[in-house]
Amino acid sequence: SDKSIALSNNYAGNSWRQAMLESWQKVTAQAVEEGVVSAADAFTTAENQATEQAAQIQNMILQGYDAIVINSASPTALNGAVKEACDAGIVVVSFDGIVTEPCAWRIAVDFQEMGRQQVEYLASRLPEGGNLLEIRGLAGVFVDDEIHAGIAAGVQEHPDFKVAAAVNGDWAQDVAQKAVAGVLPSLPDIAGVVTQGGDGYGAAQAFAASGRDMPIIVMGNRHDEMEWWKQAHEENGYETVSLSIAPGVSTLAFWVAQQVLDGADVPKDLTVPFLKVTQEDLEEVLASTQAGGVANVEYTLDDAKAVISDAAQ
Amino acid sequence: MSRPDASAAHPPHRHGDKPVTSLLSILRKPWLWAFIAAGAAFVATAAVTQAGGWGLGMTALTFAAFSVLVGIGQMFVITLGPGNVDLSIPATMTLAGTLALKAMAGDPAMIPVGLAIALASGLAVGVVNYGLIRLLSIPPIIATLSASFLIQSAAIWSNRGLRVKPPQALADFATGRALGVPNVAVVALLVAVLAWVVLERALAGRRVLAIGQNMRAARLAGVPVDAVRFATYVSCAVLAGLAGFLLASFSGGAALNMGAEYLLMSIAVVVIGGSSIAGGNSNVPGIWGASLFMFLIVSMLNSYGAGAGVRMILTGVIIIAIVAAAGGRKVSR
Amino acid sequence: MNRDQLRILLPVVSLAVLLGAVFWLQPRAMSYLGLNLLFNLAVPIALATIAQMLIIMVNDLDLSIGTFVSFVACVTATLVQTDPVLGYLVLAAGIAGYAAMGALIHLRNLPAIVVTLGMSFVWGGLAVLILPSPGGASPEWLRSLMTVKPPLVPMAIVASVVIAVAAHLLVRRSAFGVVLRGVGGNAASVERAGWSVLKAKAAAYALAGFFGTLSGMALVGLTTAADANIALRYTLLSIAGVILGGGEFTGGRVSPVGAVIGALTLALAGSFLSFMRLSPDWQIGAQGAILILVLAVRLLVSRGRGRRVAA
Amino acid sequence: MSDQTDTTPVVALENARKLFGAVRALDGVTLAIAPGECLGLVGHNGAGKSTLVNLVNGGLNLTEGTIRLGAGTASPETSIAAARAAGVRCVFQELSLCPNLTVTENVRIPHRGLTGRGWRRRARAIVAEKLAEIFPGHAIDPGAAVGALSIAERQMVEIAIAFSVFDEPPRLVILDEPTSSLDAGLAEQLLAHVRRFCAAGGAVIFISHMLGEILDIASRIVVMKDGRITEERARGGFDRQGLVDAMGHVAAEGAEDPRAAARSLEGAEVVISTPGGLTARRGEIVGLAGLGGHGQAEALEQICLARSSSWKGTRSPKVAFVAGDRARDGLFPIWSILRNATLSRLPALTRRGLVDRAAEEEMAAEWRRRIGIRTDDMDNPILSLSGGNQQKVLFARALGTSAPVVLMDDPMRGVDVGTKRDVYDMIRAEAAGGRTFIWYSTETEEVCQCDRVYVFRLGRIAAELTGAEITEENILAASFEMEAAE
Ligand SMILES: Nc1ncnc2c1ncn2[C@@H]1O[C@H](COP(=O)(O)OP(=O)(O)OP(=O)(O)O)[C@@H](O)[C@H]1O
Ligand SMILES: Nc1ncnc2c1ncn2[C@@H]1O[C@H](COP(=O)(O)OP(=O)(O)OP(=O)(O)O)[C@@H](O)[C@H]1O
Ligand SMILES: [Mg+2]
Ligand SMILES: [Mg+2]
Repeated sequence: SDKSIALSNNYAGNSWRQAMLESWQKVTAQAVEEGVVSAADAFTTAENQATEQAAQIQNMILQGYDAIVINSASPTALNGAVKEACDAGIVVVSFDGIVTEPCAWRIAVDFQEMGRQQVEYLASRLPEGGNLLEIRGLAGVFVDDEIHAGIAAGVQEHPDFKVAAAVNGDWAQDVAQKAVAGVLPSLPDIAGVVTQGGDGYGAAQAFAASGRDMPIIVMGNRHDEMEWWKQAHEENGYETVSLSIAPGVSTLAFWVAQQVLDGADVPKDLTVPFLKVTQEDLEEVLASTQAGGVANVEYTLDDAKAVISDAAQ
Repeated sequence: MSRPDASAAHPPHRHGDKPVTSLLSILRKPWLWAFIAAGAAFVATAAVTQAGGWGLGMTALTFAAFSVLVGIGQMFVITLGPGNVDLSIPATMTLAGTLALKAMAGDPAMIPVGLAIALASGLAVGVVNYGLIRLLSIPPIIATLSASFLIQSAAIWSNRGLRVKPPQALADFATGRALGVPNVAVVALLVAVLAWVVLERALAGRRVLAIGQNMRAARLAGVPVDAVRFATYVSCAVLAGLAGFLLASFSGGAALNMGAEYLLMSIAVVVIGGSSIAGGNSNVPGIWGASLFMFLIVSMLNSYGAGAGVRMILTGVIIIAIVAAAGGRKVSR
Repeated sequence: MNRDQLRILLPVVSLAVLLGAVFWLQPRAMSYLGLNLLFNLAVPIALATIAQMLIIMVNDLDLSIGTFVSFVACVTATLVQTDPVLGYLVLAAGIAGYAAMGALIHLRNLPAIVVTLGMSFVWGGLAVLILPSPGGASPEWLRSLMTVKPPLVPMAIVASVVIAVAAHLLVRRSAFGVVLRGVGGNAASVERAGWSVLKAKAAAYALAGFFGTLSGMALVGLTTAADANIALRYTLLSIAGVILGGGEFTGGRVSPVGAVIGALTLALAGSFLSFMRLSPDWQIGAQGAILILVLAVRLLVSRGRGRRVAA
Repeated sequence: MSDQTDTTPVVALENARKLFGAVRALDGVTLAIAPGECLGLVGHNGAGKSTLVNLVNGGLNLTEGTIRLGAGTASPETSIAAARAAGVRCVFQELSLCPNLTVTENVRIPHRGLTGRGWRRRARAIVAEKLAEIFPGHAIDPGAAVGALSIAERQMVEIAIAFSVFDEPPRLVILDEPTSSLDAGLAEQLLAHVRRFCAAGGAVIFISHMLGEILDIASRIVVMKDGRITEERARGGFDRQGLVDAMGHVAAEGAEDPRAAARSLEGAEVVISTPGGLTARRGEIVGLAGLGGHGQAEALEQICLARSSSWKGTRSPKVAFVAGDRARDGLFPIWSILRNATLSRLPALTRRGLVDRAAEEEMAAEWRRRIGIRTDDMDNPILSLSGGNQQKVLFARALGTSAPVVLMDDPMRGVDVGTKRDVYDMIRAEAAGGRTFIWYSTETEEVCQCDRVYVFRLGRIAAELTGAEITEENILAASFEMEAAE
């Protein structure tokens, strides 16, 4: 068809986003070649800022794209720009970082559930509970607040656990490691560490450096985390769980946009499961993950149709 | 940028009560306040630690070391006078870490090559930065900001954010200790001593200080202004490269967003450490004090369970309090 | 041509060239709607740039303007909405905070860059406390003000002109503005003429706080909601805008009209890049390249003129 | 203006004392200035003249003693506002306009009441009128930024603003070295205006190191030394030599007439030759003359920049530079005197990149002695020195190098007579030893000491004078020559 789709991305500074862009590139290139759409361009702003992204969306309106796929810097701050796009007759699909503007489609990850499940897993491993260390993301950002709320809910369900300390790791490995190392000396025994993704390896390093017992650290699907986990398992039977959203969800968003343009009846709210790695499938996932990258799943048109029809029911 | 009325900008200082005791003269050192603040934060944190202060102290030394490395480079740049600052430090750290770790690919034999690559990428960044500043007459703050975008793109392009593990020997060095002191702290200490000698005893340092106060006068007095400024920007970038190399080795691989926090950190440690931001007056021990403080204040607030909002507010208030207590510009020597 | 004319001519030329390039790449931008889309998000940037300019005017630099605008945005999207009296009081307190910051900097002879760095943590913390998770809503009147469609000329252009003219009258034409600029030029002589430099600095900072507040409110009017990190980038953007607009870091040499044009130029540079459809790897780098390009234009024009000793 | 019979002093100081730490800048001064009086104030560099100005102006408070403004009461404290209300106006030694503002806008700074609609128009009228009155034929555009004016023009603007009438008319105008950057013609215009002002009942304190001016203009001359008034006589009570003696410098025999015979150095090697047509030989003292702001300073700057590198430092520089505009071209304001003095010499005092601090201190001590820098400790901040002493430090910096050519950009600004003589002698001795000096001066007397003189006009060399041609008349003629032709 002659329809064109644009990806508006607000940040490219970590491995997750890079994997996301790469999946987009891979899947859309083929779709363009097959003539499913005429163009699928990706745009990234220099810094993780809603204002810049809003301007970017306004430019896309001017450029005349038929659909805009957004990973948003903020669930609400883009609403003005998104509304303008809708008013111009453009299909807007948001994913990962979703927008609340009603005219847009949302492919949401249940981040709360992601936080809750971490505590649930810890409860299954440590029935008598214990102290938790929470590593949070960037203060004031939606994802951080959601996962934190989920963890808080989990702790409420399992009152034997207590969050002994919470630090902000800003979703950056070095910041997380530093924050954990700084707070560790003042903490009692820690039984588990709940994280937001990608901070597990840094936390493990900090614990190793402090000479404490290694707690159960919930991982975030990064290759280095899973490799460390595998090694620890081989050495001393260390077990944990790893969860994160798959960067390939950008390709799902692409297909959803394509389907809407195609006239398909797609519900406004779709949910994708997050990618969970357990001890059983660790080896397998690790083998399929690019060294230094993130565990990933890419979507085909049929996968997307399945997700849509599931949601419609 | 020559200052039109330097004498007006710097009211003369009252002097005269010359026979001061050495204690008093120490009390007047601007860097003292940074150490006092760091000490207070340390005591407050150590009070709630189970294991006592030793572990905390060593951790603080480790992480302060990275701030010290970038802070020293930034200090030399800031000393060059109003408007001089290097905003490309984080990007340089990322690029140096990424290229070096990719080149080493985990092979211990390649460590020297990796180090050379990290330093060389710093060198290249410094050359680009000064080129923009000098040849295109772009104000440093914007030149280095623009360069940082280019550098970041280069880092993305070179490895797409994939995390390569450092060679084990290098990782062991970066996380290890010599005689109980973290290796990275030893490196930073050596760099600090060198910087101190350059600034206080060497011709080069004197020239940097002169340019910072009055670039035009310095040029007319025979100071090779371009050479000195060039060398300063290059050293800053090379130090950032070294810091990026060590940080990547320390934390198990280079990440695209590593070093992001060192943008404000590098400036903060310079000014909290007692250097005059107006240029022409800087001091090395203060960088250590301020770096320790910046780490310990976060640890302290985390240990007392402050949330992100409260923590930020208190950090800000304490920074201002320190600078206000240390008072305004001092006359050197 | 004298220095002052040159100072304002350069930004105008860069803006015109960039605008021409954008129209060439994307003819659709050459319309009422197009211009509004290109420039409406530049309005809050322009206001923040004026705030930064007022600080630079008195020889200081404000590293907190981005977090301050974010803070204002959070207050506007929450308190002003739910409890207007308290909301406006908080905003007024923010401006008072700016004035106090200026007074402290002068009284203790502190480097502004550190104090504002410290304040940036304070504003950021307050913003996170007020709005831990993105959200809130724009007051209705603000939303309609920012999206009003005046005849012939789009709102974004009207607003930019109004800001530029108001700031120009205040800073360049009024008797009060002269004293403020005098503080930047030679504080000692202003003091010797019997003025209180303390009051002047506090006033300059308060004005900066006022424009920062307007910036945050305008931003919320456009985005309809806020978060604690919404305008962090304004700090660097505003500095770049002032310089692009022909301002200098020292000596009280600033141009309000230039600053607004500088802000528009920056906003336009981003659009220009979008229209170029670069490879994602280099999109970030291109933003740096375009900044360099625009600033290098200054050199072409200024090269031939006057003596430049090592400066 | 007030009626002639009113003899209440405009300002009266009683036993005024001002200490800066241990420095006694003023040490018990009693002084009253009556309306219609022109008080000439002289004294060596650091005698306390500028400090006195700042006390009267309200910028500094007394450590001891009292001050009384007009018919007010004597009190140990004043304020800038009180002094202004009493009609005290100041032209400070260091220029104190805002370079970023236009001439018109600078009028607004001292005149607080100048607000409201049309203030610009009024300000413009005020300054334009005064400029025309004091310096007829001037070419200053009130709309121009002060930073774009030459140093002489800035001084003219500052003087005009000080004499301008708005709200309160000026009753006492203090001029601290107002002529140091004016050429002879402008200085004469200023003196004429001062005479008119005093005749109309205004009071003036006139501070200058140009004793001729003082003898010419002052109705009473006060000599200060080390913070005290040592002599005070009415007009005619001093002759030139008497004044010099009173200031405490023993004028060396024969140095009375600064004009030494010009030497001819035809055979000597040419060390400087510029495209602009300026040549200088080894051991020669070359003078640059002409009206202020006609390209002399630029020519010096070009020579300096062309013969030094901004990429390579050297132990043996080809040129050294003595700045006249100290704040802009010379001083490192937060450094000590020592560091300011040694900077240019430093490469030669460096071993393996490290500064030999003992050698540095030795050099500083030597120059402190040779050129008589008045300070108790070379580690004191440079800004604690009086203006003239700061200038001496800049001399020490340049003369302390091994440079074969020394460029001097009107370097005697604010230097007292005694020191001037010492410096003249030093220059002659160095020239005899083979050093070349290129010397721009606004004082014709100084230019006349040179071996060869270039007169500048409109940025170009208008005439070259040698030997007996070097006379005041010839220089003046050449300065105006092309104007006549145009
Ligand atoms: N700086 C950021 N701003 C906004 N959202 C972010 C940011 N960083 C990551 N996210 C979001 O957080 C979620 C998980 O990604 P994550 O933060 O784990 O990546 P990361 O840990 O920074 O990557 P890595 O450390 O492997 O480079 C995603 O939804 C992602 O979009
Ligand atoms: N702010 C200050 N701090 C310390 N000492 C000062 C200060 N101001 C002046 N002095 C000292 O006071 C003395 C008198 O200085 P003053 O400026 O009044 O001299 P002056 O007579 O004007 O000299 P000149 O002719 O060189 O201008 C000098 O020794 C000077 O060093
Ligand atoms: Mg004086
Ligand atoms: Mg003097």
